[in-house]
Amino acid sequence: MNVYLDYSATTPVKPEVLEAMMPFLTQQYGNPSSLHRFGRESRKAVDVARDQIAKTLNASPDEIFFTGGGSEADNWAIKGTAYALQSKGRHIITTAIEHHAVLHACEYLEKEGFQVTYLPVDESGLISLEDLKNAIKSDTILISVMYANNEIGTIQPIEEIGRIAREHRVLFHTDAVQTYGHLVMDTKQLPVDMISISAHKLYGPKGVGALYLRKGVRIHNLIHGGGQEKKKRAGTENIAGIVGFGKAAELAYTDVEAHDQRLTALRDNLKNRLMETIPYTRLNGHPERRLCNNVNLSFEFIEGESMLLSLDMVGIGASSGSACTSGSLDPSHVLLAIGLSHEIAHGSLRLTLGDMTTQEEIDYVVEQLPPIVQRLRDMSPLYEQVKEGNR
Amino acid sequence: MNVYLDYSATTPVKPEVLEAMMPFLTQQYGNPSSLHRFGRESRKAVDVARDQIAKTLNASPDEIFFTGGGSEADNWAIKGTAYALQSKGRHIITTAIEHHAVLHACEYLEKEGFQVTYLPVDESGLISLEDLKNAIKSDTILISVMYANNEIGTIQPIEEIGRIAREHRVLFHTDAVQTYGHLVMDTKQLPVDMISISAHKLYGPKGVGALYLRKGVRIHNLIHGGGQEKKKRAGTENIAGIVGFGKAAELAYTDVEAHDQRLTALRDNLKNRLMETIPYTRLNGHPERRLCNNVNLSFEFIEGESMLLSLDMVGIGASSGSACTSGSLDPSHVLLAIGLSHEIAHGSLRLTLGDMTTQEEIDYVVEQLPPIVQRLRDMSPLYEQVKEGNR
Amino acid sequence: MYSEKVMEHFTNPRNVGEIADADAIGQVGNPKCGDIMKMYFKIENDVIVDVKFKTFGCGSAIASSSMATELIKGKTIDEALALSNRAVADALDGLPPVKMHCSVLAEEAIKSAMFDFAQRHQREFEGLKGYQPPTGDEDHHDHGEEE
Ligand SMILES: Cc1ncc(COP(=O)(O)O)c(C=O)c1O
Ligand SMILES: Cc1ncc(COP(=O)(O)O)c(C=O)c1O
Ligand code: FES
Ligand code: FES
Repeated sequence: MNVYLDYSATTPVKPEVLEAMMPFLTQQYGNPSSLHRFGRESRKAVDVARDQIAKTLNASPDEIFFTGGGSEADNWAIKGTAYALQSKGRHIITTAIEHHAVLHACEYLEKEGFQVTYLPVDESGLISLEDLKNAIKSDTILISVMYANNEIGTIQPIEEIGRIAREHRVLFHTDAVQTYGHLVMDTKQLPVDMISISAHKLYGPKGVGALYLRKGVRIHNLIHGGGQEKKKRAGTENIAGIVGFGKAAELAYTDVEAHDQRLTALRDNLKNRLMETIPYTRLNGHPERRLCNNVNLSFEFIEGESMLLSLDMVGIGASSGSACTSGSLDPSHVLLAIGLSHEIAHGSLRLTLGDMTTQEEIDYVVEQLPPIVQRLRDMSPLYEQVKEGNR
Repeated sequence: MNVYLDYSATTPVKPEVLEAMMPFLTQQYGNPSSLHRFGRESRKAVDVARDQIAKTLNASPDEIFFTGGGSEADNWAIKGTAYALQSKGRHIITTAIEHHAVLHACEYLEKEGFQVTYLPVDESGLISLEDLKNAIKSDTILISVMYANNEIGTIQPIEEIGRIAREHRVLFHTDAVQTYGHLVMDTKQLPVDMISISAHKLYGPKGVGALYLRKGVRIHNLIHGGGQEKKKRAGTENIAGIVGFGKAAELAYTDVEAHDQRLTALRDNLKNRLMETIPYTRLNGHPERRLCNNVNLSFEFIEGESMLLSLDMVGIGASSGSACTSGSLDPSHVLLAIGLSHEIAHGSLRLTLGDMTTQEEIDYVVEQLPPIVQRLRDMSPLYEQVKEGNR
Repeated sequence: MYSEKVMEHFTNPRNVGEIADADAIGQVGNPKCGDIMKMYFKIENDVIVDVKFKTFGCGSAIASSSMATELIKGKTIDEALALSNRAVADALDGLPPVKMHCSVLAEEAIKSAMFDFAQRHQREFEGLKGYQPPTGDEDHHDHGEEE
């Protein structure tokens, strides 16, 4: 049995999405910048996709700018704001648990002379609004807080953060790459200025994303050149990708509540049964304020990569916050930020569900995982001490 | 009859390319960063594509970095070099006829405190090596000269430019977006440090490109984040696009000489017959040092957009250096740089050929274009004067 | 990313376990780095008659422990001390560059155990000349990065 439970890493392209894309990979190949009929078809298609995405965000189509992915959108929002407003101030506020696309962009800016405050989070992964208020200075130009975390699924109080940003007249960006397709975001209500999203997290193709840029917000370009995307993002458009993104967004928001209910039920079933069966297990992230598709557990005394390899051998695809999967020394910065010790962070497992996930797949995981954990614990020198009662 | 003669704007995806891409738009959807089997397949596919492209450039695979297109590659090379070397110097040399992705990136840097020299070109579109040498200063950090021009097809003496750059220990970037697939570029011979290329110009998909970055050359990232592309370009990889790019590159370089001979013959046939039939016509760009697929003609007394519209009505897709196509006021900066007057620049037509172009299509254009030009001239007040012998 | 040999040793590791009355015990690494390797030895006439291990670590750490213990079982102490991490990695048909340190851990676990043996019996071994037992907290290994 093959069970994919890594939907937060990426999702398959839905058949309807691929179908929408196909004409633009075959006969309709024109460049939207061209005047002739070959180009006009492509231009129309990009407009349709822009409308589809705008609708899901209750935004105007001219607030949506396509990019080459979520990371580009994040880099654009952050560096574009920083460079545009540097004469006003050089202080940025973000959190310790952002995706690397935000964190490393901020770290880069620090080297270029900007100051960055990384807000800590509590053990459930939430920032404190008090901390945020205290961090705002007269030269703060940007607040960037992710909507939901990609590892532990914790959902931040975006509306409250946005209100604070507004009060202080600071621009507010949110990385909603993991949220888009799960939660309703109404830009007419939500006080956000910029939102990063990415197609491949909601059954669209990889390599296409978008930045929502509220009308009137001026930031510098990241990619200069041709006049595409209202001169804000140059480069011949990835038409097929953009069309797929539009279709995927439309599908995701056709009945997002049913999607949420179905996944929440499956998620809780998976989480509860694993926690009941496997001792020395903890749930990472917030118990309630979390993405409907995210289970993140730490199994003490064992290490993530060996768990992933074992799961892979029985056909289960998952992910871990262990250093060893990436070859870097430290385990996930998110797990450390919520206060896990290195050992426990190493033993974490992320299972993320999606539209193709079935109860049967969940049952399979609940059957396969406990003996894997047990086998690895039996090999672990740390577990010995527990058995000997030294703990 | 539908005749597409705008291959320099973009090309259709070849069936073999699409076939190579399809698995990655369907079952093989894993994220290459994932450890499990779903991810491994994708990782392998990216490696294969990187090898395919490296081979065409006689480069090492670890000198190839995938991007979201040619514009991103250009921006990365230019800004990445500028920011990395700004403590060494802040002077950049480029040409007046670069693609906007290079020009506007340079103009942006000027606003950020860099100095840029824009080398002029002669009437055939070539820069002078003397000018280049004279422009190099002690604080010059980058020379960026396009390999072949996208409008007029002129091919620069890249090897000589590279040698001059080497002598002065200045990094050298070339925008080869229009060249890749037409000319052999051997990075073991050619003294270039960075090369921008883009898939959709050689029968690959839109929205994917690459930067060749010679081993040992250190520039700043444009897109920070995850560890993809050896930590030099973050973002979940556009697997299908990358696979298509690899396949397209392989196909293009399977018999590039035959390709060149076939297109050169068709090009000359088209060019010669049009120039013989239509009076007051001039060829733009270099008569010999030009891309095998590029015809750029100026028809005096008429304006480009109306020509394009008329051609479109008979099914011919082409492009023009006229302001009116882009909605901007000035005609093509390239045509002005080779010394055309505004009027004549406005009346230019670019016909670019490709692998699907047939003699029959050429015959059709040779049949359709002259009456179109005549009709527009008959409407033109400028042409009146000619008929009246005032010229 | 891993060779078949690595996966085979990861799936069916040899010599997992403990030895109650071990003649030597070595432990290296620390949980902070995500690796701990512990080895137990039965030694008769300077020959390793039995060896067992326990490892907290990634696939390559487990496979390295398994392979290293296989390679030294039945060998003399001097032969065991001559085992290099490279030999362990080679026996596994290679390890990815970022995982080479996992094999270093195996080499160090053996040395640490032999040091324990030497101390218990007031002995000296050629292969332990200049050996410094790990202090337990240092960042002894380097996850070498490409570039
Ligand atoms: C010379 C040149 N450079 C750069 C580009 C930009 O490439 P892309 O459209 O892939 O961003 C193009 C084509 O549009 C081009 O012709
Ligand atoms: C929260 C978050 N932000 C940004 C990204 C980057 O998006 P992309 O992979 O499309 O570049 C991801 C996913 O990788 C993510 O989970
Ligand atoms: S004549 Fe209409 S835009 Fe130039
Ligand atoms: S134990 Fe961490 S990389 Fe091997």
